[in-house]
Amino acid sequence: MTSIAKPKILHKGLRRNGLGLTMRDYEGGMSTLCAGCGHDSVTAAIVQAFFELDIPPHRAAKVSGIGCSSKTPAYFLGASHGFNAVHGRMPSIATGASAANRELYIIGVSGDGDSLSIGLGQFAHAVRRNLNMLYIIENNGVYGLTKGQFSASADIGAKAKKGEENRQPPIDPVQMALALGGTFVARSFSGDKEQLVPLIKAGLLHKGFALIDVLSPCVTFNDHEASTKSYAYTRTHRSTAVEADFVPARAAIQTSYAEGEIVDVELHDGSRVRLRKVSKDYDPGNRGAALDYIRSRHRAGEIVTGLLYIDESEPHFHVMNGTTQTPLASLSYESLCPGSAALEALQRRFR
Amino acid sequence: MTSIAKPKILHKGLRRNGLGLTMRDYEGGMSTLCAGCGHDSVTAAIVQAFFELDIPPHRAAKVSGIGCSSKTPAYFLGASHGFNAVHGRMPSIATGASAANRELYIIGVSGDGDSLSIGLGQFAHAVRRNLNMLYIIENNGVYGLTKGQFSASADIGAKAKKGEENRQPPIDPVQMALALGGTFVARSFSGDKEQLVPLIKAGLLHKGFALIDVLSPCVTFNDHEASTKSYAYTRTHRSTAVEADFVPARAAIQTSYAEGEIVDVELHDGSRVRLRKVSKDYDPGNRGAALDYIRSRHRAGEIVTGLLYIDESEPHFHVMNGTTQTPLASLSYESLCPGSAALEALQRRFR
Amino acid sequence: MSQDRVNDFVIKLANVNGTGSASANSLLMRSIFRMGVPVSGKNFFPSNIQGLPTWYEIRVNEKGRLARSGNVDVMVAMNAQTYLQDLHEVTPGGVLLYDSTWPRDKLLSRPDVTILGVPLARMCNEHFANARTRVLMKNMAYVGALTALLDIEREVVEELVRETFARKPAAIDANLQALDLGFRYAREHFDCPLPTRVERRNLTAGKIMIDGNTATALGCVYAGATVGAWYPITPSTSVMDAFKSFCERFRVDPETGERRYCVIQAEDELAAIGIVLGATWNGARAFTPTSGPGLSLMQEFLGFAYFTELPAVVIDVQRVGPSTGMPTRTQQADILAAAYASHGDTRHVLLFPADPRECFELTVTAFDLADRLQTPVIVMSDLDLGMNDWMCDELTWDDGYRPDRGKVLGAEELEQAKSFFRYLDVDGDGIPYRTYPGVHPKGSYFVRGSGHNKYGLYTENARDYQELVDRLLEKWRTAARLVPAPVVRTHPEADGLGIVAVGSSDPAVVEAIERLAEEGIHVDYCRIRAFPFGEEVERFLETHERVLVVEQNRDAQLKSLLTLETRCPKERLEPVLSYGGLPIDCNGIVDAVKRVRLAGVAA
Amino acid sequence: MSQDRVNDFVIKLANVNGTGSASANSLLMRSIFRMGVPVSGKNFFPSNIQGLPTWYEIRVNEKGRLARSGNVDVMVAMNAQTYLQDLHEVTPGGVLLYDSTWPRDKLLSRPDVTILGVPLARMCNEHFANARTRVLMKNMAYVGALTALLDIEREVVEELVRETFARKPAAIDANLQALDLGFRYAREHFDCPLPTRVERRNLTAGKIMIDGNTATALGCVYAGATVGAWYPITPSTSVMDAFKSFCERFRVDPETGERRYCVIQAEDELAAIGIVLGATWNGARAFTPTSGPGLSLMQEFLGFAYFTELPAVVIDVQRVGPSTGMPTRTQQADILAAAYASHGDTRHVLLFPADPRECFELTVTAFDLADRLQTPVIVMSDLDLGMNDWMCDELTWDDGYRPDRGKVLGAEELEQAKSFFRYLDVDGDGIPYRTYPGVHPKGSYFVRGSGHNKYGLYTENARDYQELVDRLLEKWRTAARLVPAPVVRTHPEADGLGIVAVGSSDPAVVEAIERLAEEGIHVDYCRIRAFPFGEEVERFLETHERVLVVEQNRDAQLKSLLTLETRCPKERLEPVLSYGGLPIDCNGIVDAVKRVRLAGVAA
Ligand SMILES: Cc1ncc(C[n+]2csc(CCOP(=O)(O)OP(=O)(O)O)c2C)c(N)n1
Ligand SMILES: Cc1ncc(C[n+]2csc(CCOP(=O)(O)OP(=O)(O)O)c2C)c(N)n1
Ligand code: SF4
Ligand code: SF4
Ligand SMILES: [Mg+2]
Ligand SMILES: [Mg+2]
Repeated sequence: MTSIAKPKILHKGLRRNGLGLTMRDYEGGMSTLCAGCGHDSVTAAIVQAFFELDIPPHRAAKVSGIGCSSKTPAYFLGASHGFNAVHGRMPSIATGASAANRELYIIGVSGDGDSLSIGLGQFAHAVRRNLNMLYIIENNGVYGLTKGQFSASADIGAKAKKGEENRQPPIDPVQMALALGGTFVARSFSGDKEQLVPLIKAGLLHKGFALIDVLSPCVTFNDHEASTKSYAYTRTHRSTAVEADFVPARAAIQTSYAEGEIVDVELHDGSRVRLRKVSKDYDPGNRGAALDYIRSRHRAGEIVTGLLYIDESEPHFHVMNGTTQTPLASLSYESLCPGSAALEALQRRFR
Repeated sequence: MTSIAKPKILHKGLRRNGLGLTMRDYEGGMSTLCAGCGHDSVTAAIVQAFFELDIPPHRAAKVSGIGCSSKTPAYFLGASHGFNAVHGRMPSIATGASAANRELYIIGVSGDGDSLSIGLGQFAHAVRRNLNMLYIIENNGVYGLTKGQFSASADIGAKAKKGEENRQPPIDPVQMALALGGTFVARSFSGDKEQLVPLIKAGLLHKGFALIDVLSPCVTFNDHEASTKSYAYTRTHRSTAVEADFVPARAAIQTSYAEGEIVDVELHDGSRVRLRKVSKDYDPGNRGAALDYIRSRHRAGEIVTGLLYIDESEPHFHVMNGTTQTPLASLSYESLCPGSAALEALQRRFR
Repeated sequence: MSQDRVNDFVIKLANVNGTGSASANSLLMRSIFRMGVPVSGKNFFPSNIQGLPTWYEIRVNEKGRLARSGNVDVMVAMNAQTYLQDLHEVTPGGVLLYDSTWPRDKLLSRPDVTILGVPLARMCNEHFANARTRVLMKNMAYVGALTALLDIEREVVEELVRETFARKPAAIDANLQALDLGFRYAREHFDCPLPTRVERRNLTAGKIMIDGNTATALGCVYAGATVGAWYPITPSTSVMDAFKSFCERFRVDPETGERRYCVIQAEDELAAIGIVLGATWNGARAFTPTSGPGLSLMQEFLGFAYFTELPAVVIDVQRVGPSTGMPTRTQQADILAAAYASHGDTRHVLLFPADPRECFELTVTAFDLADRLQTPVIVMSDLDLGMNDWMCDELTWDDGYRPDRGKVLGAEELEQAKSFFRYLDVDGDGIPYRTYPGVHPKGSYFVRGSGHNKYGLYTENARDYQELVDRLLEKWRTAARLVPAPVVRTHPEADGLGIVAVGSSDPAVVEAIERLAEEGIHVDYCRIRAFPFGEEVERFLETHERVLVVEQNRDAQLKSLLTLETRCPKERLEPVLSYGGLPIDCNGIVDAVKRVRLAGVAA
Repeated sequence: MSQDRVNDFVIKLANVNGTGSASANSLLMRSIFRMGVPVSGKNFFPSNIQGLPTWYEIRVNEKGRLARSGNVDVMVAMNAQTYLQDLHEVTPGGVLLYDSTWPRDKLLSRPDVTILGVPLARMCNEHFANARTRVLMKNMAYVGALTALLDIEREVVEELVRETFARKPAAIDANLQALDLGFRYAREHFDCPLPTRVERRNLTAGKIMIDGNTATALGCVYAGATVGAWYPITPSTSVMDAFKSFCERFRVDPETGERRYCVIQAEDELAAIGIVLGATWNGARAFTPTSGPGLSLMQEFLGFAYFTELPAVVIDVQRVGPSTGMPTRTQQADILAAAYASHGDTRHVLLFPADPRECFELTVTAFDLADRLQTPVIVMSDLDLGMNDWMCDELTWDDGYRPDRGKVLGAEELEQAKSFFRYLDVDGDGIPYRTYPGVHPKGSYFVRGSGHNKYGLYTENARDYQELVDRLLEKWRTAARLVPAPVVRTHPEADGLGIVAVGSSDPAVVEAIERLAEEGIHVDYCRIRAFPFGEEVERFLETHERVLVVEQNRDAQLKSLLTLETRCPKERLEPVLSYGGLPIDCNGIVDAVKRVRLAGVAA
């Protein structure tokens, strides 16, 4: 979370958006994540999306929980307010924020640990509330910040340090959101800027809860080789190997593929994921079909990416609550206090 | 939770089970729920199921959270140990209990508030763990014990006190369990003993997590009329109406219908639910199909009941954890302590 | 029965819950109140919905002594299941009224208690056709009998019935008939009125009967709170019920139906407090009502709010702990859990209202202090205060009031400011300036529960961290100057003995003091209204040789807090404890004062 | 440099995390330990995974003074980003070693510090082909240089390298080569050894270097704990890592692979403590390691366990609060949150280990006490104790030990018993009997957090409730007799001044006492090991006119607990606080003692 100020050298010819701002105006402090961490790529995509949408940075509010992923709000939108809540409880903060100021662009960043273990209840209820926010899960199957335990999104058969194998079925936030009535449900890959940036933009503009589950590989704790040679092995066996705390610098994985296509992405540990981007004619208007499609492709070993479901007609949080258009926090006190005469009158029933 | 001891008059000719016990031996204290509460019917079904399975009462352990539903373990299996945990956290108690003594029949009773709001995370993770237990949700769409607030399972359009309408999509524990990899997923109705008893028996014998979502009407807080005449109206408007705290005694709703059939059940407030019992040739071996079926029937206004999905082949909690056959709590200390020589030896690496 | 007990007695009504008795009992109490005689009502109800014993205790006392008295002068025994116990509870010379429809065992009598049978069920069954009405009207019928027996003005009762059912004319008829049935039966069969009876006075002018939770909700409305988040829990639930209904009345746009408030039923208490913090971060006034278990669940976020300096108003309507405890009984046992909520070095501002009027006023104060001090403020109410009807002064409102939003920089100030640093102590009072999101680019900062320095930046540096938490102590000292002062009541003849108490113990303490005064024993009294304690509390402790700390918990939690957080030597403090779950009465206090005085003489 | 500093100096190594330095540093420390010289290592690491500054401080002291000293005699400055700060920290007369591969600004020097450049990167780049190896071997190269400079026996270092990589012969070679590069460079370019150096002694026989968390895990294994539940959190994570790995070694059936333990990664801390309670209810010994935020989340269940009387062992490895605070820094600031955890009247047994050996022993004690007292026992460790390597006496084990499972009725006893009531105080010590599910029909009872009477039945009755919570106080008094006594260290010449401390503050207190003794000032010392405090603590407080309470938090939490829970007048207690997040050193304590003595003279 250390945020080291980035040197703000303004390159000539930097592109400016409708507000006359450059991309730099949408950046934040220097990342303190591991070199090559997928989360940093998501950060870059967020920066670009806000830039391209011409959103004044101070109109956005960034919320997160605790974890490597949850640190990232410090690395984008330096001119926005940020809120780094306690672990797993960001959705409640976002709920209160939206209730108080419905005009904010609320962007939440969370991890699979933060959202699917300790925060599962809050995540589910934010979906149910159709809260006006963009919720990004930077999903890496592990608890990065606490050094690599399985998260609830780890696949069956995933191997961790010590060669321990995960045997519990994963919790898929996308399927959860679909089952819970989510109104904007998407999945992407951290290295796929072409897909991610438009999704983030769409999510920010969505009226209601927009979920983007982003596969975002942890370069450091996906060292799965169950061999005595691996980093993991020596670390947990606590022999004081000289390399026990060595984290090699690596490059973030980038990928790019067209709609309707499939791509195999090799992760840092040599394992692969197969991504399938929904095609142009995919219909994101059918919740049940979306669920089916995801499940059937998953059985075929593929992870479907793209905007999987969207429904702009469902009432969002403020519609359901009938809150006034003016943000509650901006209402004058006079419009809130019934005054002494009303107090006098209503006490008749207490006599 | 008050448990008033029931007079134990042994009727001659009471049926005895394989252990020579009568149904009375499987009963508990007198219920303190409202007359006609659906939960009491579930209690009766549980009594019958244990009786018919010849389970020695002391080999069962009853766990629950807080709520009217969570009180019911006091009303069955008086000779079993019981555990009334804090609100929403029963699954963790059950996890520890199972870890310590894998030979117990663990039966959990919860409510929709207990399991789908405060306890949603623990519920989901118990499913994921495929914990060896039967988990019954007595689902009434409201918080009974705290007097009728909407729960997370309330349907869209459900009206509560004051005519307030629920606009949030419901959380369906059955669909959640299916999505989370649940290995025994069933739904029933409190008044349908014919269906409920066999389901409870099957759930108790299932190796892993067995969920039965039981629609169990709250007779007291389903007084939905959005009129100024209703109980609810006067109560919340706090005029000191003489009948404000009047709870009329009513009879529990009973129903009985054949496999493959549909029945309309009228609830105490005049609203109706349409139940569809899966037919004999329904295949509960297909998770995706189960989901589809439930969703499609739901769109048609029907609630599907029956054993919707079962898979006995998935590893249960103890298989995943590789725990020894002897209950951990029964292991001798000698088999647990490595002794002084081992301690001496292992300290070499600390020198 | 012999003794005349005019306007000084206790009626206890033993019922089964779910039978509609609660509101009949309340109507009875209100009738006496309308006759100008001070009265209070305590409800002892079970933690279930229907079918279990429930009691309602009405104390009538023209001196305004409204704590529990410990006596029962008139028992209305409507619950066969508890009849014996109820009979035993009657004070010698008292009266017991029961439903004589069914034969009563001869053994169930007491020579020193007058037993009056009224065939309530039979009369109602004969008179009413509908089954539901028959059950309900039994309650009004015993109210009718009591009206005659206690000489309550029938017109007053009837007026209350008419007001209550203004929108249901049919109900008015039935209720008046039932009232009449009971009234006439009593007049015909008993010597009415009893020596124990009510006489009209003019002692309740300017007073209202209201429960603390409703008053608290009004406080939230009048303070301008717009966001309320909660998870239902007894005995706090009615705070939000009332808040909602007041908002429906006062804050809904008549044309658009738009609401100038947002009430969120959270998934649990962890979320409820999170929602409050998200809202106050954005400049709304927000609150959450809860009780003990909820307070335990809020610990993590409370520590977070302390450290990140976010306002929040938490209403803790205390009930009997530990754990689930007795959810329908009262205690003041969350004091330490609230004062030091959360791990690490934390301390929280507490307010202690002592009657519904103070619930109203101190709730408004809570919002002002939370904003001013940028920290959670916990209003420590309890079940007795929150759910029972208390007589108190009418609520009044100064239309000149404007919320104290504390040190907030707006768009213009930020525009002009050279720089803004969230956690800098610019004014030397330990309170920094804050900004709301969305207002101005220069105002942005990061709220984080991790280590941060005075500029709002993340830090793991020992010095920076220490500087920040030391400033929080400075702010705490400022808080001690800002919180409401205690209410001190001294007597010129008091000889160095003082009583300290908080909240709902007040009526019992006041009654004890008055009773002692009648015996010529005078003690001073300091009713604390806030933590941190401040100089006036210190002064009271300093100027009294011996201080009895009266409180409703087992572990003397208020005394503990005084021990830790004042300069008073702990040897000076003596606990007086009541913790069975029923509201404290004055007897234990009177005894304790006498005991301590005796010991003082002996020493 | 002039002064000879044999076996009495501090090496500080400034690195970037994720570069493999931690283990090289640990190897360096262990080499000195193997030369028979007492040593300690403190790791100051950031709360991230890679790329930020991290420091390791090794104190070498043949007198066995192993707290932080506050000095840096040898600085290894491997992090360009913190170079300046590191340079400033060196004690005048000290040495700084840096990587001279790249030119260094002339300004970055100090006249009073000897600067030694070693071209570590260049040497490694020239010598090793693989990029990863090049980075890693820089660490071993500076270890090599230090080996020469500090006169560490090269064979000892080499032996450690060989042991470490026993299973990776290729790594042994590379490491030895890197060691040699550094060693030779130093020998060739500097005057080796420095006056600051190591000399072989025989002072570490019978000692080990171990971190508290590993020792705690061993305690869990040896106590016979079978169920461990947790949610990962720094700095407690390694307790469960170690428990798991010991269990893999000792508790897996070699034939079937079946495990005689069950470790459950819970979804959060609320679930972790719930799992523990579910397990102990069923007779398993169970525990959960956590840290501050986790403790806050466990509050509700801790109150439940207190009230329902279920054993539980919680290991709180404290870090800097409030809130997320500084997760990689140390504090003792959860004392109040643990002692009075949860709403309502509660109090919990705490144990305070002061070195890894005590972590081992008191963890075993914790399980025995939890079973004996049927209540949670919280072991209060901290980051310094838990995660750093401490020198302590070897762990020993009495094979005659058998767990004290407390008052549990088995099948036979139940068969013979006329009746069983869960909460009856049969023996007058406040501790009732319990039973496990599944054992015998007669043993059944209901665990409930709601009101219950001594027979285990639900109650809302004031008297029954009160009787039960009063018995819990009786049990608390029993606890005070059963918990471990303090370790008291007196001096015949001490003049009424005493120090009280807990846990990891011990080495700093001991060093302060020894330093003061060198100046002729003698103070007594009582190291508390448990709460409730018990008579020996009372006696120490009674017999000392003035007591300094040394602790690592802002709010004097231990002093608060002593104030509330002993007979000691609070005026007698004086806080000595250290709370910046670095382990306490002796300087503040020495100063405080002198200050208090002066004040005493003045008064
Ligand atoms: C209450 C609490 N428990 C535990 C922790 C420790 N903790 C910090 S981050 C984290 C997991 C983060 O995992 P994830 O959300 O997946 O983020 P990642 O680091 O993988 O991006 C945990 C367990 C904490 N901060 N607070
Ligand atoms: C921490 C906590 N919060 C709130 C409560 C109050 N409470 C008791 S039961 C209940 C809801 C029960 O609803 P449900 O589980 O659906 O049970 P039902 O009564 O409808 O059967 C609530 C909110 C509590 N006991 N503990
Ligand atoms: S540990 Fe993993 S998730 Fe965390 S910063 Fe490093 S690569 Fe990213
Ligand atoms: S309130 Fe509803 S759920 Fe509770 S006992 Fe009564 S009928 Fe059943
Ligand atoms: Mg993760
Ligand atoms: Mg319910």
